[in-house]
Amino acid sequence: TQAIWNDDDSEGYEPLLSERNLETVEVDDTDLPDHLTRDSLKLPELSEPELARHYTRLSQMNYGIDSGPYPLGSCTMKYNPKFTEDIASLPSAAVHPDRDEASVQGTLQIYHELQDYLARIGGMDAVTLQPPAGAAGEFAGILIAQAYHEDNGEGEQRSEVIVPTSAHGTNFASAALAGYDVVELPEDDDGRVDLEALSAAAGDSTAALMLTNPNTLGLFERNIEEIATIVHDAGGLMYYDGANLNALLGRARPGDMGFDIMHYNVHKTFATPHGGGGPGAGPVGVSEQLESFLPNPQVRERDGEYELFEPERSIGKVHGAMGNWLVLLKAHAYISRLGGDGLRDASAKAVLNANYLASQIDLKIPFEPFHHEFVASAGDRDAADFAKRMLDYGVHPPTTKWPENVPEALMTEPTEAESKTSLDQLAEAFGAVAADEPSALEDAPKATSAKRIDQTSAAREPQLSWHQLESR
Amino acid sequence: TQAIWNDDDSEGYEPLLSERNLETVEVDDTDLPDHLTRDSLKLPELSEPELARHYTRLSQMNYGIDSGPYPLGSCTMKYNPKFTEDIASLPSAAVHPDRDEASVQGTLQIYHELQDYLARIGGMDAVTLQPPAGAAGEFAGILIAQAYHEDNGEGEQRSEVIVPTSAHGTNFASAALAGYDVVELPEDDDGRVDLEALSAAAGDSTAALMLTNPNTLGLFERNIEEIATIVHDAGGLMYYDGANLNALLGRARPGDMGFDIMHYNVHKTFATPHGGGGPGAGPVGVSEQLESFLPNPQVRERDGEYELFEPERSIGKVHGAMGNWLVLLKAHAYISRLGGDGLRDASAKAVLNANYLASQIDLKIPFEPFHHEFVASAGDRDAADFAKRMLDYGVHPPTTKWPENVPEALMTEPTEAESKTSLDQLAEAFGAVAADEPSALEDAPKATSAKRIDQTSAAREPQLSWHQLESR
Amino acid sequence: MNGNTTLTTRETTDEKQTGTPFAPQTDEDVAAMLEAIGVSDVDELFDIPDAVRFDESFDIDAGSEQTVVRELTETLERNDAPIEFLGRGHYAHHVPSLVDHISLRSEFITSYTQYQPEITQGFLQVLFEYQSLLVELTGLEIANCSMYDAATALGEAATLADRVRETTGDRILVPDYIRAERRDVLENYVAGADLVVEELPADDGVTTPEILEEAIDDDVVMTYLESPTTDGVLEEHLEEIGEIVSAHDGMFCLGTDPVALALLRSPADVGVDVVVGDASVLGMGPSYGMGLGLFACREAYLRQVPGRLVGASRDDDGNRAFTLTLQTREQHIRRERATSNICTNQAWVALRAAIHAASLGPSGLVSLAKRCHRLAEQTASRLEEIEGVSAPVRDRHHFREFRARVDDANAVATAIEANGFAIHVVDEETVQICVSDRNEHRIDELVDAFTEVVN
Amino acid sequence: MNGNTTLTTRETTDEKQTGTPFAPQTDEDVAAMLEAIGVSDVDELFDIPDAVRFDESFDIDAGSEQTVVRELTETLERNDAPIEFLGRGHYAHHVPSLVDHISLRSEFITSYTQYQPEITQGFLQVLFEYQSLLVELTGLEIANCSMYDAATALGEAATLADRVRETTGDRILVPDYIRAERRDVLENYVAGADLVVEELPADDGVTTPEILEEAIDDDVVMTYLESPTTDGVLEEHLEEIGEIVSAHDGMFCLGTDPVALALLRSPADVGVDVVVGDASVLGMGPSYGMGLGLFACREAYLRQVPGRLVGASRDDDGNRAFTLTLQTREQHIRRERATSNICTNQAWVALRAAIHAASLGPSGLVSLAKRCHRLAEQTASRLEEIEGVSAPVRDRHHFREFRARVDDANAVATAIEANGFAIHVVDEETVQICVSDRNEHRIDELVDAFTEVVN
Repeated sequence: TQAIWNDDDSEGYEPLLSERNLETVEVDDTDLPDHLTRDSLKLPELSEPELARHYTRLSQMNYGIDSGPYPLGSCTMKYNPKFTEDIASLPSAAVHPDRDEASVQGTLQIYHELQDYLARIGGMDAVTLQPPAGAAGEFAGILIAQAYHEDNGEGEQRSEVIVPTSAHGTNFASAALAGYDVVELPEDDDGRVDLEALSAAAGDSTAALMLTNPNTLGLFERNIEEIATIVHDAGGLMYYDGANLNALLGRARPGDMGFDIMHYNVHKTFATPHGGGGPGAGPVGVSEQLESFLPNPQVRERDGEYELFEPERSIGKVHGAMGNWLVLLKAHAYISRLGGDGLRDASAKAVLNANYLASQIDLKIPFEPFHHEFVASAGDRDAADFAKRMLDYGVHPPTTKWPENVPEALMTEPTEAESKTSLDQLAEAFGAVAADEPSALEDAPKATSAKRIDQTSAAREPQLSWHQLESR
Repeated sequence: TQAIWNDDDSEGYEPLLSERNLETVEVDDTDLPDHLTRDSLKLPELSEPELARHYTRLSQMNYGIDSGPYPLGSCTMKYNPKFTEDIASLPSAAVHPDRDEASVQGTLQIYHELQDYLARIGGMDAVTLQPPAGAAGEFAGILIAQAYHEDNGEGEQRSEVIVPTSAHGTNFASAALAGYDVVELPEDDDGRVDLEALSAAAGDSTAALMLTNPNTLGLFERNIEEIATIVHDAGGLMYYDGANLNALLGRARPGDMGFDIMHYNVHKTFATPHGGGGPGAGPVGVSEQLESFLPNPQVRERDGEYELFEPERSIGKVHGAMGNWLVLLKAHAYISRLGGDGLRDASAKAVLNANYLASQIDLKIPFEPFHHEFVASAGDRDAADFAKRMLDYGVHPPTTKWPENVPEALMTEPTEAESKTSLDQLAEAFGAVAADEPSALEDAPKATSAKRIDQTSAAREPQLSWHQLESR
Repeated sequence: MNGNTTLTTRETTDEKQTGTPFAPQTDEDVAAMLEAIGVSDVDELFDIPDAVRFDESFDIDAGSEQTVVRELTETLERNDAPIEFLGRGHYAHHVPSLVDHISLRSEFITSYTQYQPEITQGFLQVLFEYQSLLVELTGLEIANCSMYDAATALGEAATLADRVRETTGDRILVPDYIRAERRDVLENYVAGADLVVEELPADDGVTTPEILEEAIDDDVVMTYLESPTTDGVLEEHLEEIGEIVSAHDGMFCLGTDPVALALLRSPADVGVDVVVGDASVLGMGPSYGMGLGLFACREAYLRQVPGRLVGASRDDDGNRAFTLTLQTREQHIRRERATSNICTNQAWVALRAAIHAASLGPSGLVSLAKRCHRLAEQTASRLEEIEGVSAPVRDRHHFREFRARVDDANAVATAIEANGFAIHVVDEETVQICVSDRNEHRIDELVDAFTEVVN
Repeated sequence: MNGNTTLTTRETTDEKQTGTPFAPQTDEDVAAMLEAIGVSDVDELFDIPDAVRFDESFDIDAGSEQTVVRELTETLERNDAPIEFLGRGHYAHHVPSLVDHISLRSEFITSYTQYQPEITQGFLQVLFEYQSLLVELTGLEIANCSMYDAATALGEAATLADRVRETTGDRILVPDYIRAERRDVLENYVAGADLVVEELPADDGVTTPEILEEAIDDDVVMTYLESPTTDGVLEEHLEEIGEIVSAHDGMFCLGTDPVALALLRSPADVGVDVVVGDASVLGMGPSYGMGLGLFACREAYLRQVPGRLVGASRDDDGNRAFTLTLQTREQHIRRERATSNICTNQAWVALRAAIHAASLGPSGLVSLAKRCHRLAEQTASRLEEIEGVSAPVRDRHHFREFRARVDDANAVATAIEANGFAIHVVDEETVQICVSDRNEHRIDELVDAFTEVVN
């Protein structure tokens, strides 16, 4: 059971800082003209002991990887090694982005090494570390594809990006942000790309196909070579969404499968912490023909010294500086710790864990053979209710209701970091919920800090700051 | 409500590491003779992800200052500022005790400055930082008194140490450890030293009087000057137990009250963390006449360089090295942060808090005026049960059943670090428990990680390791 | 587990490490699991056609924790350690120790997006408090709980402007003092919508109503200014500018930061529709530009806002509880019609910023902001006294930083660097200096260094 | 809260700091609290006679967090930073990062002794696991959950020996290789019981049965040896010695540490009654001697053990739960008849040691111990090859460290130090070198430095 910090007087759980002590401070005594300055500022004024207690209590009302199993499908919630935080906290890592290249050689060396590591891992020829998240990586990658086509004089003509129906929502949104029309590609009955549909969709207006492999059902796209041929023959580029790369480390590389562009999610595959929603990082790898389109700047080495340079036909920038440096540093540390063999082992254990967990669960899993994740169906239960009830068993539930080719989907990715004991606990939770009375699911959760939260009224009457809070 | 991490399969809460995975490792392949080496070692073998989760869950089943109010009388559970940990974690603080003096000038400078700060704060002429805890400070102080009397040729004769009945148990035990007979001194009806009894007790065999001021009831020993005169006239020394120094900072100094020796509890007065039972530090201050008896070595400064030296008639050592260095470093940081005015303010707020809290509580408080702590009586309730029930209201209870001149004592010390809101919450808890049905007290606690624990069988059939664990 | 211990003077791995040290399965576990699955080897679980199998090695060595920490520490020590007087859009203040201690608590840092609000109240509440902080500082009704950085937030503002504007138009106006990096990002964000970015000139560092009037027309979808600007100058005519923008049915977007806002008139009060900027000025030390995109806007845009929003609601016990809300705007539901492609954002940096702001409180925030203003003005005055230095270059109000004119900017910066200080070179005869609580204690020495270097 | 902002180049305090920053009461709170109490000023609450009031200032300046951190950092930078090849009773190994992250969680570090076990199960369980670790390593049935350090644990062992012995006697035998500091502490602990400490000579670094036979009689209350010794040598005749001690009804006490015990035959197995030592070899880096007193003993002494003990019990729900137990031995109950005066101990260091040991696991512990043995032997061999160096001085088995003979020990150590390494000088022609996972990567350079320095 999670901690519940509430007191009888409060209408909620831990009070808001604003409910503790809100003070108005006058802004006077400046030599600035009045029309430039505010009159006052009204914010919580509390001491460090009060704040330490506030946040400590709040933290106990938050579930992280170190709290218990976290098999959130497609998010690869693996263990975040603590030592990487120590490196990211070193004073020597705290540098301003406008520092001379000569004075940040250590930082640039780490960028350069990580570019190299990622290129090897993905089978790519060059890598940019600039995109600050997976979706930013997709956007950068699609801009690279766009620049490539423009460079070929096909910028106008190639106005479509093909995305499988079961793909991550970011794929659609990133392509749209870059100005593309999105062509949705249905899956075949086996849960994989429908080659006929792809052939029909691919053509002169195709800029790229965005593909996740293994896909969101955990299935490897066995026809990946044919897929690449179809897209390439149509003049399009192959884009690899790296969300599921943890399934393949050391066993298959996007570059070898015919992908021209890919992004890596270092917070998924390379164990940097998810931070409650970020920061992550979404480096992008490309094949040689696309290298000159990479964002500005890239890092290169000359005689042991590192320098920045602008690629010849660079797309420009997708982040105001060099991306999420401290996250990238942690990813470097993780890769250096595991080495190639460790990464390959991580992948093996991730796939082993998913398959073992699936073997211990009675729910229907329509598509296989899956790799690092599987999508079970909650059957006649509502998947969202199913998930809420799982909370009562002390675990984080899977991703729910997606992809849509599995009814009431429970997309489950245990990662390599769960022990057999922990997987057994998860399997028990699945089993217990499946066996529970329907009402137990609807009333769930009970063993959590907060009980089931009303989403409808949250959206209907949004209260998005303490200024808007009203007692209802 | 605290977090409760248990699963249905386990017979306890979070399983022991030994219950997770105990492995036997053979010890072979050494070039040592067999009769020197063990055959095997059997211990838990678990991965970092499992350990991180184990300890994170255990931590959530532990109550600290950052969890809520912690008014444990006589322990001064004040807020531990986080920045002091950062300083103690600096690589430059990690030095071996056998390093040359010349190569650890920073460390020695900090020792020297802290000696000086503490001397000023206590009104003492010299300070040793060697004792690793309050009780170790008492022992060192009593050894100094002993050495002083021996030096005067009165070592044999002065065989008694006088200790008030209500004193900390350590006073008795420390005196006994040094070979002294302990003479117990009753309090008068006002809760203070009985001057007549003291006059009767003090004499040729008196080595020292050990006194806490304010005493454990929070009362200032108003007759401190007469007390000192009686003891000094008898040829004895005055020893000040610094446990309650937080009540007096900047308003009165033991040295000015006639004390010859004192110890400081840096984990009480100077906010170093209590660490679940330690490490603390118990520096000892002495008046000029006792300076040459201080433990070996002391730190002194010459022209900006610091060096160690052995005091002329040193008692030798009470710790294998220089005491709890990292704790002392944090104490230095705290004192440097607050400065003299901050310390004086801390004391004022501590006394204010205790008096305010008392004013909001309906229980009888037999002795006053108290300072930083007060001792309420649970009346016809059992104080231990009273405390258990307080746990259900989300607070740590007071120290119970001591001192004995208050029946069913609840010794309460909120410290300066509690807000008015928090004190009101504490007062409510006191009030609610006082109003509860007797059965509610006996059945308490309910809102805790574990329920009431059976002390009797724990002591009757001790199980002190996982080797001894049996299912009962 | 046990066997020959190989001794080398560089232990590359823990002796118990065979694969990843972060997978808990024992050999017995693996055997039992394979049996339960019904395969004899993990390899059988991989459904990868031979033609695309990778059978080589990455040729990346493993290292023990101790080794990796040591080696990366040594690599980072190749960075010089000057006292930075650097700003120009990337700022840092002293971060209270509490921020590190709390934000590294694993319940916070190892969690992900709050898809299950019932077990993530802690993070949700901090994000709600973060949003509220920005609402108070900007005066706008809505703040999301993080984008990547100032540049991408600006890009998102432009796409928002394009979405909400009733009439067509394709011009975006930005000031000429904008950092090139921000402009580059903005151009990438608006290219898909076929918008064109144009620069507004400034008058001695600030934008006047006249300048804007000259440039604006009804095709201007969004007008963007900054205050403080990249040069450290405070814009002086925002209210009039807001009125002009509004008259042309454009969106008025302002770039700023939370510390500056503690001193400045609230953006909403001068007619700003959207505030963007980098909020990592609270919570993060210098991080090579790793940021926290601030994004706040008028309530009118509520259903078009990009990014995550935390709202208050009730739970089944009737208690107030927090949840992500209005998720139908987002990519995982709305896909190509989403208000943004953002998913993973900078939530943890927002948590740190919230803790930092709470540690300062309103008194500390206002006092820090005043200090940033006065330090800039005072330091400029002190440099002005030096023969051969003219500062500030702009005859304007400054916040945190200012430009100074010297004979040879590169030579001066190099000589200053040799003294252990880093400053900006803006052009051949201009340097820029940023002062704050982080470098305040070395300002005397910086001034001395200038005196020595210039003469 | 607000007002004139004084600008100096050294901000000594936060601008909002008036008294302690760690007291939360607002001015309004203070007023309300005083009114509730019924006094008009806090001063009235102090019942201190005028004659002993202190009205002066301590003359200690306050500083902001940033300033204090900076100033203490600068002070600590006055410490040199050699690679330490130092041991002689104070050891440190690489401490896994997990140890810091967990032990600094405020629920652990800000708690105190577990007087209320129902809300402190977490710490109690870790201490129980710590006790169990020592039980496994020592083979003895009882281990307490911490004393201050090896020296004070030895002192406690001696007073235990005195309490449990049925016949009188006043002699304590200790080896001549004992560190002077430990002997000094021991003497202070036993003086109150009128015991006398005497030294046993050693034969080329180890204690033989013959040596002991020569010295022992029925007045010997306790015989203490160490293995590894201060010189890094492993004692070779513990079993015979144990029999001799036992024949004289004495207590046999051994000093060692948990890493060495992972390799060595269990003390209980060779007749040891009490094991002491410094367990901070796990969990702490070098800490200027801040330690963790290891104390384990036979079950027969259960009711006479000093220090805290954690035991398993049941709670009202029937679940296994932990609690401090046998507290009637302790000072807060038994006062002058307590088994020790210890109260505050080193619990947090014990927690760190437990986490460190768990991180290593049995395989890691054994492998580390083997490394400590082999590295010492190998490094000694390499130094032996250098003309002018003889190593090891003792023709014995070594663990972690060894002595080497040179012409002029001080000159060698000084020259070695100039190369960035710290070693012990034992006497005019003897140095001592301690090797472990912490300095292993620099052994080559140390050997090179020796070669250069000696020639």
